Amino acid sequence: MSDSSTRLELVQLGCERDDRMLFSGLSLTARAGEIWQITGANGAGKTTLLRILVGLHGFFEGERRWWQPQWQQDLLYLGHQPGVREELNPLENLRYACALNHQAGDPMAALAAVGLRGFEDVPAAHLSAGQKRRVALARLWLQRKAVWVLDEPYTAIDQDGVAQLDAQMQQAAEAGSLVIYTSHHRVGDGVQRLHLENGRAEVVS
Amino acid sequence: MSDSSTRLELVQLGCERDDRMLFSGLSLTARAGEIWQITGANGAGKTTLLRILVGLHGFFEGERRWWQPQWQQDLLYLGHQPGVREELNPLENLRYACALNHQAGDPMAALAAVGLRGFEDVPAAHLSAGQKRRVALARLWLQRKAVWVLDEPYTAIDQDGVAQLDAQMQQAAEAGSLVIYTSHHRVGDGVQRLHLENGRAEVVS
Amino acid sequence: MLGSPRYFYTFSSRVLPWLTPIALLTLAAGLVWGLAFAPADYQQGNSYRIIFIHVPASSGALMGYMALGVSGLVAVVWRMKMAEVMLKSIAPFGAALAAISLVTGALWGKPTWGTYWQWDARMTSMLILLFMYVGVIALQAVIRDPRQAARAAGLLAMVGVINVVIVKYSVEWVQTLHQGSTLKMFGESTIDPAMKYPLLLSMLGLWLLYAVNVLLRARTEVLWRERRSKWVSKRVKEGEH
Amino acid sequence: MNTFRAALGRELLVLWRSPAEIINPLFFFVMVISLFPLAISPKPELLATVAPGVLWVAALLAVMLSLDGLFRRDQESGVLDMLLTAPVIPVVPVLAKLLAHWLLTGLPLVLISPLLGHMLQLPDGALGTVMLSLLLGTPALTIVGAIGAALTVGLNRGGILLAVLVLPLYIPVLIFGAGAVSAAAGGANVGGILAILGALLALTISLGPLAVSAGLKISSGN
Amino acid sequence: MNTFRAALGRELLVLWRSPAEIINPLFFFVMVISLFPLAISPKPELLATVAPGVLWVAALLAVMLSLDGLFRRDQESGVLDMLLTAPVIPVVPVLAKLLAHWLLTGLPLVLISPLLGHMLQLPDGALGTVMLSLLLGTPALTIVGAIGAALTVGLNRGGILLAVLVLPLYIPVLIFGAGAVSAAAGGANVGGILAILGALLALTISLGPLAVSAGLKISSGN
Ligand code: HEM
Ligand SMILES: Nc1ncnc2c1ncn2[C@@H]1O[C@H](COP(=O)(O)OP(=O)(O)OP(=O)(O)O)[C@@H](O)[C@H]1O
Ligand SMILES: Nc1ncnc2c1ncn2[C@@H]1O[C@H](COP(=O)(O)OP(=O)(O)OP(=O)(O)O)[C@@H](O)[C@H]1O
Ligand SMILES: [Mg+2]
Ligand SMILES: [Mg+2]
Repeated sequence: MSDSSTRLELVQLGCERDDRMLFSGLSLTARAGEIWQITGANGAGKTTLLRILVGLHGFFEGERRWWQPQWQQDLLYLGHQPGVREELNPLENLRYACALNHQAGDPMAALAAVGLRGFEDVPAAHLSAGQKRRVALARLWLQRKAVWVLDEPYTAIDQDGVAQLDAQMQQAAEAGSLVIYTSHHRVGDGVQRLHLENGRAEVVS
Repeated sequence: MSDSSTRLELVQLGCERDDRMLFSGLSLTARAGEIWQITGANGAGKTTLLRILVGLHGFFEGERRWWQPQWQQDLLYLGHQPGVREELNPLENLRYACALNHQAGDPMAALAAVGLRGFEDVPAAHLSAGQKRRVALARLWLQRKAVWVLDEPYTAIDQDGVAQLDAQMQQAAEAGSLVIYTSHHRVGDGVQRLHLENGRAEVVS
Repeated sequence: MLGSPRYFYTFSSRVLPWLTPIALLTLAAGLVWGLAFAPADYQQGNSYRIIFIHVPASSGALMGYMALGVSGLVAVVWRMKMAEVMLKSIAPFGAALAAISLVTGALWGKPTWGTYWQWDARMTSMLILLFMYVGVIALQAVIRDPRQAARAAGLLAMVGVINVVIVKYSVEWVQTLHQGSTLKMFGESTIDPAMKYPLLLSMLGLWLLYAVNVLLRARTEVLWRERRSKWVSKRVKEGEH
Repeated sequence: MNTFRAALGRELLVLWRSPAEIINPLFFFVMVISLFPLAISPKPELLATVAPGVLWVAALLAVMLSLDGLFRRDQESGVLDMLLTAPVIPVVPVLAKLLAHWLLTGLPLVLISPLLGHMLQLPDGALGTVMLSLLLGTPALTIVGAIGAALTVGLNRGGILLAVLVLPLYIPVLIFGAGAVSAAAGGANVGGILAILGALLALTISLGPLAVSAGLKISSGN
Repeated sequence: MNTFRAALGRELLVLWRSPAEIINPLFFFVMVISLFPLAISPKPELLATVAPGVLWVAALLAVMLSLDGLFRRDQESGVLDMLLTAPVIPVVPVLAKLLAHWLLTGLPLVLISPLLGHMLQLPDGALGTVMLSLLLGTPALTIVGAIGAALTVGLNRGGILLAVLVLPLYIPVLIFGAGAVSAAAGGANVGGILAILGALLALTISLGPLAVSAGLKISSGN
């Protein structure tokens, strides 16, 4: 059932929150090189699903299997919040993230790539909402990880940024990563879509 | 210069933050029945401009003139944060907002209009990001105010919600309100656009 | 086996019908014997009779916290659902017993020591035990997700059990350091068997009552948590209890 | 007035929905008080001497810490912006908030204080003064602390910054409050001291809410 | 180990950038201590008797309140999620955080304590014990308090819930810490008591960080 390129397998996954079944019986196989978009109305359970995948939410039924036991080594997760401390500047923030996640690469170049050249040593407290998120997104321009899990990566990003982000996700997939992300606004083309609605999860590709 | 339908006049408005001129020399006249969208990259100063308009940010140059001295009576401002307390349910939140703002109308109907029927007495803590924002947006379905100032109203709203919100803004404008909002993602049609970039503010309509 | 909520429910259904009357009867027998028939104390007259409530309550409160710690360990380490249920069910009665111990102790203090309150080692540690119960309950109250709340409270209770032991030891140390053995509660040796047996009986009765209370609370909690499972809806449909 | 009533109802409801906010200051008060016999000595005579100070310092800290979150959640959730852009003067909702907060957190401290005074071996005759002094003092502490809370809202610094701002302002209330209890324990007449406490309270009630509103406006960027 | 060093550097930097976080606990400590002479009585003999207790209670409250925000901002900004999904066991960054926090907030308390002991009229011979007892005690308070901070992170309840959870756990440290100072002030040998404090510290260091990581995981939804 699972071949060498399988990265993630969900078997009969289900999650209940606040007396409501967010989804149940969710089974799927996601492979290297694929891009999965998770859609659904507000409150459908997208964020919860991503948190289950990366191991932040432990109350669920069914099984979630990553391709290797040490999957966290090769995971890049960006949550709703950018993971940027306001006391530190973008460079310091990025360096810490890299050290923690054992991610190699050139932080300066990555910050330049997301349009923060010149802001490297401005304390993040003085950045706008979107600029803060760009600091987090800079990790996508560093050493590529095998799996990307991104919660609403387009939030607060302006239009040029969105296009650039799209391109970067495409490129990662072509290079063999599995990209999973949520978004309301844009329906990507050429991506697999998992739609959450009324407690059901359906693949609409 | 200002006729009876003028609602807002900005004269040589300028604002500096963190040693950076966000915008300067911004003059414009906004009239009843108009919809203004403010665009600009992340950190351009959209939120700051709105906060100046509604009197939350007091450090600016130039002048901001509303059409009447008691303008706050007839203003509806929704900021970045939805203004919803998690301990209270949507109905209680909305009722408080109405009492504070002297806004009449049927809260139950407004909640139903934004798709929260059945959620009226669920504590807001149990709602998702988008659902919370919908509680705030419900005020747009109550007694109409002469001026709407909305900061990123589409944030976290799903696609049906976006269409509905567009329609509601159109309708308010037709009924004689002035609507001012910020958004990255959608460029509304038939709206006036004020674009902030590199310290300049330009009307692109 | 008991780890399965469903099994627990059937099991407790079978146990409760006879455990409840036994608990009530034992407690009643102990109390009636102690309060009405045991001889009066030659020093304290009848005021000593409060012992029949005070000592069972005190020991029940202590045991309850130990049970809380064990449930905490099981819930946090083995993620067993029933242990989470227990964490929620054990705390309230235990806190109530700690409060009863304090109140009866204080009431007893007035005739014996002339004051309601002394910072005596045992009284102080019971007060702290009450605080620790409150901590567990407060934490559970503020966390919304019931499973998460139980696990958080479980971790706190585990740490708390270690603390109970150290507190008991250290509070006694303070007392011996600062003041001599002026305020000794009279030791067991002085208890005359006519007082001892009713005391043991009411102690046993109260513990059983505690167990009944925990089972009842746990059953409600289990039903609530599993309300969408088949076995619960079946039971509801059949009108079983 | 209608706005005030709606605001008061809402504030009471918010507090009521999170009972921990009500219970916790009370427990904190009791706990801090019981730290002292352990840390100093359980000897009754010594305890009785330090009791007025201990009671008052504990009450002061409990009130102060309970204020830490007074405006925080309203600010984070955007309610504060709504309040400052609403067509009412902000003093109205601010007063409602202060009143609700004191009723549900300050008053319980006052009510339980005689019990704690007794546990600290204060003579029975002084317990009335314990209550009365706290009844006059805690509202003043609440209002003064709220000024600090208003100025620090949005800084997200936790209670300790608030403490540093507010503790110095608390000193007059502390001196007269603890002084009243000491005097009562010594059997002296406390009418005069309580009158001073009352005057301090009147002062804070008349000026405090204005200062709180001003603080909120400043914090929002004005 | 590299990760630990990077994490420690980062934690020190974060604290260093917001000096208020470092200064405030120190000010709080000093202020609470100076409330007592005002609230109790400035009589030297009385002060000297209560000094060990007052010093220790103040230190305990200062440490506890400084911990309130230990994980809050990391949680709000999403750094905590990053930490829990990173390919390192969370104990590593947690230890770095605790160490940095103690170095920049606990240690200053220790260093300033002899001065305050002197102000409270403690005999000079006891001042060394004041420092030593706090040196052993404050790290234990930091670690135990961090367990509470981990369990309450994200609840956004302010310091008072933390206090209710953590104060009972602080009591053994308080008793032996204040006890050591009292004994030293009375001229007794304090070696034994300090050894007990050391044992308590060893216990918290060996189990505490694990409990803190477990608490963080539970708070995040596990
Ligand atoms: C609020 C005050 C008091 C508290 C919190 C308290 C607490 C306790 C505790 C924890 C126990 C141990 C129970 C056990 O080990 O199973 C106990 C036992 C006992 N207490 Fe109290 N007590 C208080 C006041 C008093 C007073 C005033 C008296 C009478 C002078 C008293 C007499 C006893 C006796 C006779 C026992 C059983 C003896 C033994 O098992 O060692 N207590 N109490
Ligand atoms: N902290 C929480 N505690 C309890 N239930 C929650 C919590 N957060 C979310 N929920 C519940 O889980 C549901 C799913 O929330 P989730 O955040 O996963 O939705 P989402 O699909 O990401 O929505 P959005 O598009 O608004 O971000 C919500 O409807 C809510 O009922
Ligand atoms: N709290 C603050 N303190 C100081 N400067 C700030 C603060 N918030 C924002 N700024 C500065 O003001 C600039 C404009 O911020 P503002 O929030 O108005 O931008 P925006 O256009 O709303 O951006 P976004 O699209 O990211 O929301 C930022 O680039 C930043 O430098
Ligand atoms: Mg989401
Ligand atoms: Mg903005």
